[in-house]
Amino acid sequence: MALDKVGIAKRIAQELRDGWYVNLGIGIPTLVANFVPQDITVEFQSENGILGMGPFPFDGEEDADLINAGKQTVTLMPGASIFDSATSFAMIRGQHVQLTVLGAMEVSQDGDIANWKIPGRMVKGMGGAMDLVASAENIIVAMMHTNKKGESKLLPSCSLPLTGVGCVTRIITNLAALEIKNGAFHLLERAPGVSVEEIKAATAGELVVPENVPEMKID
Amino acid sequence: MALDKVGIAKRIAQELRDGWYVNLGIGIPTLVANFVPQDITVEFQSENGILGMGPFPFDGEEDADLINAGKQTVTLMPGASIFDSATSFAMIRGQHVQLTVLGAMEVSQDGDIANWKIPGRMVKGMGGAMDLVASAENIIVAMMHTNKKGESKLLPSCSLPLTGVGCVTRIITNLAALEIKNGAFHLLERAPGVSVEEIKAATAGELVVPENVPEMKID
Amino acid sequence: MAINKVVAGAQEATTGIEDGMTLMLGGFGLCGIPENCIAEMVKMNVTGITCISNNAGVDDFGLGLLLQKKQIKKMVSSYVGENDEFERQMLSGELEVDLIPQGSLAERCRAGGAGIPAFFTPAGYGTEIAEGKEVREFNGKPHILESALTADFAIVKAWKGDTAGNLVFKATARNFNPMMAMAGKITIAEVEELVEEGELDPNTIHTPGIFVQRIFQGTGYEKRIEQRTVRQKG
Amino acid sequence: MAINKVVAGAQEATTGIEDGMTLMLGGFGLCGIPENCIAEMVKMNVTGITCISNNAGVDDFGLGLLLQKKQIKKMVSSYVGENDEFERQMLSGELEVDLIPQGSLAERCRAGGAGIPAFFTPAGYGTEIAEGKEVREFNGKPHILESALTADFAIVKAWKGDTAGNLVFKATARNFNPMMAMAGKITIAEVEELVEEGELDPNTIHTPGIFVQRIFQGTGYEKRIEQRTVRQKG
Repeated sequence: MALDKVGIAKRIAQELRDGWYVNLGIGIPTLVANFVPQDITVEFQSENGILGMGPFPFDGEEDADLINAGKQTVTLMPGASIFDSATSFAMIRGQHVQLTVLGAMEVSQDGDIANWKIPGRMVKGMGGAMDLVASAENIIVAMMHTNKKGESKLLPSCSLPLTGVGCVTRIITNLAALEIKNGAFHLLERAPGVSVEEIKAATAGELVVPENVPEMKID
Repeated sequence: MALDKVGIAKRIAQELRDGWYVNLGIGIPTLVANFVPQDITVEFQSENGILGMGPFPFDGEEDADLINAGKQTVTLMPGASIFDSATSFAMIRGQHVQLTVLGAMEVSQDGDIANWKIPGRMVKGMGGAMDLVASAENIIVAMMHTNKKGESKLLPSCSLPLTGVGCVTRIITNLAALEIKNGAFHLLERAPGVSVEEIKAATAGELVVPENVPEMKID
Repeated sequence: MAINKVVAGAQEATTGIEDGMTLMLGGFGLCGIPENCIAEMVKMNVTGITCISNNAGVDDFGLGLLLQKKQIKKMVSSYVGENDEFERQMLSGELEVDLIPQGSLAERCRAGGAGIPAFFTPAGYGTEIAEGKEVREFNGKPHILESALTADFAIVKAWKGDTAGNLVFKATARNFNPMMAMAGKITIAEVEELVEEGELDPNTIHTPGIFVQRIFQGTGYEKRIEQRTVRQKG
Repeated sequence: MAINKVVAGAQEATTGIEDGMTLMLGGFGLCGIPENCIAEMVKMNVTGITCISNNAGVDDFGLGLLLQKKQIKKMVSSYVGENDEFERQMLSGELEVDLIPQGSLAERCRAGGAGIPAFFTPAGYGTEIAEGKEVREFNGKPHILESALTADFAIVKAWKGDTAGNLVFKATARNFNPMMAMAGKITIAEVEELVEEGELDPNTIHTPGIFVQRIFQGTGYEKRIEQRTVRQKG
């Protein structure tokens, strides 16, 4: 059975490492914060100026002056810090943030990502995405394997305007976990109950399939 | 009678304008802070990270963590702020500081200044002087008109390694107040009792002397 | 005594803002926006303005109020969603939009205030943002040259301020405000609480007063929440 | 819980510092220098180091202690007066010295930490500092291209710090410390007072913990005054 959004978030949480600072994009990535393994410590960075972002506030305790980059009311963890946008992106650009998780409309087998603009449609802007993908050492894309029309989002090359080039290192979709290297998607794991054939069929770009493709372990 | 260092500082203080932020270099410039006209407000910036620098502390109240750019113990005025060195030079480079007063070994009639290095002698470094002279809109040089050998320090061109080019707008010496424009020193005022002839004799660069050269008014 | 920057209110503070000017406005979403000055600019009906602001407000609040009255000619932002009137004007061509990566926007404002005319950044390399920009490799990685941004007026909102123009921001209402304060030819700060010089700890000031030319205590802050997200106790 | 950066003391903090490395050391004169780590480096006798530090200490304190033992190969500074041993080694050619305008030094450290490989500044144009550097005119004014500085280790001194590595500096002991903290591959912070996470106000932190890899509470701070200047009461 393909993963739902929560399943994707749970699988991404397995990629977290102790001591990492992590920036989570809007949507599925935000859910990752709920599934941090109990034996590790990570801190969440929000590019509008938080390190050590905590969960949503309790009802009635929300503060208009304390939001995340998705403009949602949030809280601070003990040890948190606040800073301006220039300092925030100094952290990002200077590679002090170890991991960025974000959504995408398309990813190419060379690691290019497109997630901000569809020609002819209203363009809302790239926000911090271009800075994030240009800098982070580890970039995980969280997305559905195919779009609403059933077309693959893992392509030989992106058709949409790019957000960044050669930057995505890992993709977690509803069907699979994949690594990008040497100009190809490398299949790492299958979603529970999903066959290699299904993944092959849903992947338009070059897919390297090892002899053994383990099934994801999702609690 | 030529001015002494205090006299030079007093004359420079007459150049201050209400609402200006001012950076004072080491030596004579530092003395200017003692003679701010009572009817104006200025704030002193120290490039190691102070805005609103106050006088030396009272004996016994000095704080090793609160020094000026000359490494002297100082105090803060009400409304002062503290910041890091990058922010301090952002203020300077960004022309938020209206006036810089500093000493010099040589000044040329084009406004070049040399004040940091004598070939063959121990070089201590330029500190913040190059940033200050490259950026300030108003740069007043405070110095003796001649060096210890009696040679003019106001030259057609500097012989020593430069600190900045075409930046000095005004010079206050023990003998005179001068403006630099159109590639020449323009005599503005004589020190009390000093003749135009004496100033001419002590100035190696091109000196423009108006018909009337008033005497400085120093309290 | 420190240099006094106090003006009576939004009207005096915004004096000199004219049609066609370039303005920077602090804030991220509706968080930390200069509500009083925006209201005043709606009232004075200044038009043809170029707004440098990370976002464009929502339909009926923030910069959306200026958009409603078609006072804005051009938006320079990183993200402009959540605003139907914005979308309409943009798609009809009435409104020019210059989209800039958020980190580059922040750094370009800081650079403008810091006397750094240009700097290299990896953000946007290989994308349409890089078109027409110089590309140079450093440490084996391509970077693009970005230029400084400045404004005729920068308008920021702080939590506390003193008569000397020193500012302290609260939580994430800080965002773009400090850099924009640096980059305005004239910087206006509206604050929730204006105190006397000497009342703020010099060690904890976010924006030194040198960057602020006019300051006043604002009134009636709505501080609207754009995405109210909460969890339940227990 | 935040990421814990606490190490036992100077010895553990300086583990991994090796001969020939490039180090950044915070401080301005003797103000805000990492006294404990300097003492430890004297003890461990690391040699051939390149020190990026605004100043070089005095003969018997600060970096002067490392100079005495000839542990420093090269100084990268803006001002190096007040140190006879420094002068002797420099004039004899034992010590390399790279002098950099103070503002460019500060900005180059910030750039190193902020992922900005190079930027334009007017400082030093037309002087020997500009030799070999690209010159470009912006707004009619010539600027030179300066590159980022980074270090194998950055060693900073703060007033207070918490277990998460967040730092607060006191008065002008802040100086170069925040930018250097950003620019170290590994950043060591020694603090006068180490507190638990949550004890520092998130809104008043000068250096966020992300920039600090190791933190410890130092001991026996001498905090020597270089130029004791006072006035008399009355």
